[in-house]
Amino acid sequence: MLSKIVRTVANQLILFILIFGLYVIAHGHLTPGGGFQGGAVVVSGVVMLMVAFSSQDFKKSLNERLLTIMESTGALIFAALGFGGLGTVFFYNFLVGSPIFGRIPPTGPGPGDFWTAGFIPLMNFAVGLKVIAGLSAVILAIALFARGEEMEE
Amino acid sequence: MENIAHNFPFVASALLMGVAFYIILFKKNLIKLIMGIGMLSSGVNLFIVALGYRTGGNVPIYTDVPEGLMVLSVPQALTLTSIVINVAVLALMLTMVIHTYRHTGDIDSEKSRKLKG
Amino acid sequence: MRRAIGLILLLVLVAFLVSGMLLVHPFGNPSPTDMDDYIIENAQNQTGSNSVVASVVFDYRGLDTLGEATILFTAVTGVLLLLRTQKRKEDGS
Amino acid sequence: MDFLVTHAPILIVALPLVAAFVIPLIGIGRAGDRGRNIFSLVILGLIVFLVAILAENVHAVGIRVYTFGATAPELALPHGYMVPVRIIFEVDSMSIFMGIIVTTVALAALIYSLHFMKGQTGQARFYSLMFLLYAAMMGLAFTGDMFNLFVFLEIASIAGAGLAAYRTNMADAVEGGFKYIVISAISALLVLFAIGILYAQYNVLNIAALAYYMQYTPLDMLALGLLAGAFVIKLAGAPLHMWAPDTYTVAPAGSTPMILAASYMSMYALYRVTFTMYGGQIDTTAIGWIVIIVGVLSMFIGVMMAVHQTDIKRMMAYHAISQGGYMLLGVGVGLAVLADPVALANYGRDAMNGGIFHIINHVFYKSLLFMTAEAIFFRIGTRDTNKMGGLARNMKWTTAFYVIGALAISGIPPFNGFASKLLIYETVLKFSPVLSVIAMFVSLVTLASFAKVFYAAFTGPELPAFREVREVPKSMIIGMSILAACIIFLGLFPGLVVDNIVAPATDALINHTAYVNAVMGAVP
Repeated sequence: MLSKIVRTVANQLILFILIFGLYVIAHGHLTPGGGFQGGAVVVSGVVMLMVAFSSQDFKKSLNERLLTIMESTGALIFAALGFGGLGTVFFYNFLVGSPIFGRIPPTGPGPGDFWTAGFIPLMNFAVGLKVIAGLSAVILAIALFARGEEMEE
Repeated sequence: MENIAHNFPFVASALLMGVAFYIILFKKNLIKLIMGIGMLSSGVNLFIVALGYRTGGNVPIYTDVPEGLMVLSVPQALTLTSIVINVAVLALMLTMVIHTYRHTGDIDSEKSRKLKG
Repeated sequence: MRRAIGLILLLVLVAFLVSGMLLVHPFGNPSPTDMDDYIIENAQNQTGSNSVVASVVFDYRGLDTLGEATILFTAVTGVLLLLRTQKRKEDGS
Repeated sequence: MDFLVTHAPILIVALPLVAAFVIPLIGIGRAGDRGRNIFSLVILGLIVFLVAILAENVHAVGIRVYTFGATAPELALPHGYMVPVRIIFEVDSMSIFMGIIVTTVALAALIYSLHFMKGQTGQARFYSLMFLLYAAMMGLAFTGDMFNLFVFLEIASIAGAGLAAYRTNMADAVEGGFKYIVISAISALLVLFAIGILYAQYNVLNIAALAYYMQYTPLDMLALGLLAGAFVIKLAGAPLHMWAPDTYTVAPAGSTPMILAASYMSMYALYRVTFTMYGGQIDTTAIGWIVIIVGVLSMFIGVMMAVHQTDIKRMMAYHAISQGGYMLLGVGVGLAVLADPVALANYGRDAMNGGIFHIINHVFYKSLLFMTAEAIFFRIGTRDTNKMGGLARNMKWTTAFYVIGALAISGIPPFNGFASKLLIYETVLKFSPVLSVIAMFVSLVTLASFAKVFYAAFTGPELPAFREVREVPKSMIIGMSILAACIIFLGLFPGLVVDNIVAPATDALINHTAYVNAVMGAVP
């Protein structure tokens, strides 16, 4: 556990890191970034908290069961979106033209419209969920194991 | 010689790979070995992402981009995939090194080798 | 002795790689670009995504991304398998 | 039914992936183990059915193309373009041949593991990794895209390493897994580098399109060298075989056969690259000779190292390297005479038949042998042959399976090893008699080595420590008997098998234009 100054600053900063990470995930189809990158940003916030406080403090809140469920859910949503196109072909972008994220932007450079790109934003969310859960689980497991403890079931 | 000036980014990534191979072959410390593999993958990723550059090209993202040429987008996607793969591989390797350290109290690849031909 | 042989092999390999790199197209001027031109031209109409990279990652090469997500899943599964609790669970059956 | 036939290529890969994602969720509940076992069996049964209908379909209509995300599966090229943009699965007879092998082994390995893993920790993740490994191997067999091949190769390596290191309480298990992942990571990065070089020149990633545009420049040769080196490392060909014994020895339960099959998927990738991608107009004699030399070296070094091993699984692992040499020898002869139509028709094609037939034979009997070794370990807790003795008394089924596997690997009729080895001897004799003599000699040493272990472990006086040893549980016997039945079937009807699945696979490799045209000829 680090000093009080570090802990206070980390407490304040985590909010901004989370918001930035979620922004990167949500705008993956408009700006550089996406599920993987945004997920990694969020996990960097989690790691910062683990360094500022200590990994034992996370044993209760981030247990293995929760992270496993989150990760499997993310992966399943992603695969389900692939299966969704199975009416035509696997991974067919079946949401283009539908009311959800179905708009097509005007060709060429433009400001960008959030409700475009078919299943890409949804996939970004699924991958983001997966990356957040997966990387947090890995880091927490290694941190706890290195201290001679184990993750809560 | 002219080629070297033109292809400097490619040559640099090849040299980075050479350094990585040196580390992988000659360093006994398992953590250094893992770092060598990380460097090797960085070399390959740099090579692939440099392949797609077009002089004066813009980012291949249409949101508020100036008119003009765009750099190739497929190498960027490949590099993204390969970076994530590399993260996964390194995580698993580090876990195994932690276990090896637990068992043998050492991360020297010569001393910890239980398995002999 | 082994070290010397290794060094020579390494130098040969690096020489091959570097000389190969000199034959690649000049930096900043890739010569056939048919596939990428097609993607850059059509990504916006076909997928509706402003980010061409995102449309490559999730649409044109979507299976690679499924594979990539799977790799992350595999690695996490592997790490948690290796760092599992060694206590045996009570036999439920 | 039409729906299933159309989408079978992706369903075979996607279903095990979904199963792998779901299994950790089932493991959480209290119903746990039983539910998960039933779920795994149901999914695998479904996949076996899908593989069967896909194999029948490929046999009937030829190469199947499946384009991801296009408006129809057959639309490989976008309108008016000559480059495939999307990822394409291309299933030909060779892919389906590997698919049949992997699926059979997976079925046997899964059933075998059910009892073996009972009461162990981390079961959910173990089965999850098994399904991931299976999905990756099927993806490797079906994919028609270089980068996709790299991705599946990585999934297979990571899942395999995780499985190999499963017994974390033993130091050698962790080290075996670590070696496997280091070797796999390096070879996968070499593959990726080669893919970058190919992409730089032709701006495509599809295997058929690369073969179509291939110019055989010096850079292409560098890429071929990198790819071949990487795949030879992964298939444990001498002199780059050092990882194989360590990894095969420590992998638990049914996962050893799966990792073994994964290394033959690298062999498949090697053939795919040399025959299909580079197999156009150039003279492949030099490449063929390199493959032959690697094969003979593997054969010889593998068997010589195997003779003095005391660890039973380690001995079998060295024999796996040695048997891999036979496959490379057979196919290498075919590759060396690929440019010479007379020699190819005369003996080259039959040599390739032998080499490819040997893959299915070897995977089956070596998997069976690994399973018997694990069964012994399961009951007596050691793999050291010096500490065994008199096991035949109490473990009758295991002994019988061991004998079947040992006779098959030594090439004794009427088992399947004889059929493929005879094909290899006959045809290699026409190509180069010396190589044929070496192959026969290696086979004799193999027989001697397995006979020695048989006498040490199974016969002899009953050791007091093993008086209480019982036969292994039923699910393990069922798993082993599936493979034993396959071995006997292949041994009794080799002609049937060669004509119906091996020869089409060989022709699919030789006939490089058909593979290319399936994608590039489909101009909309």
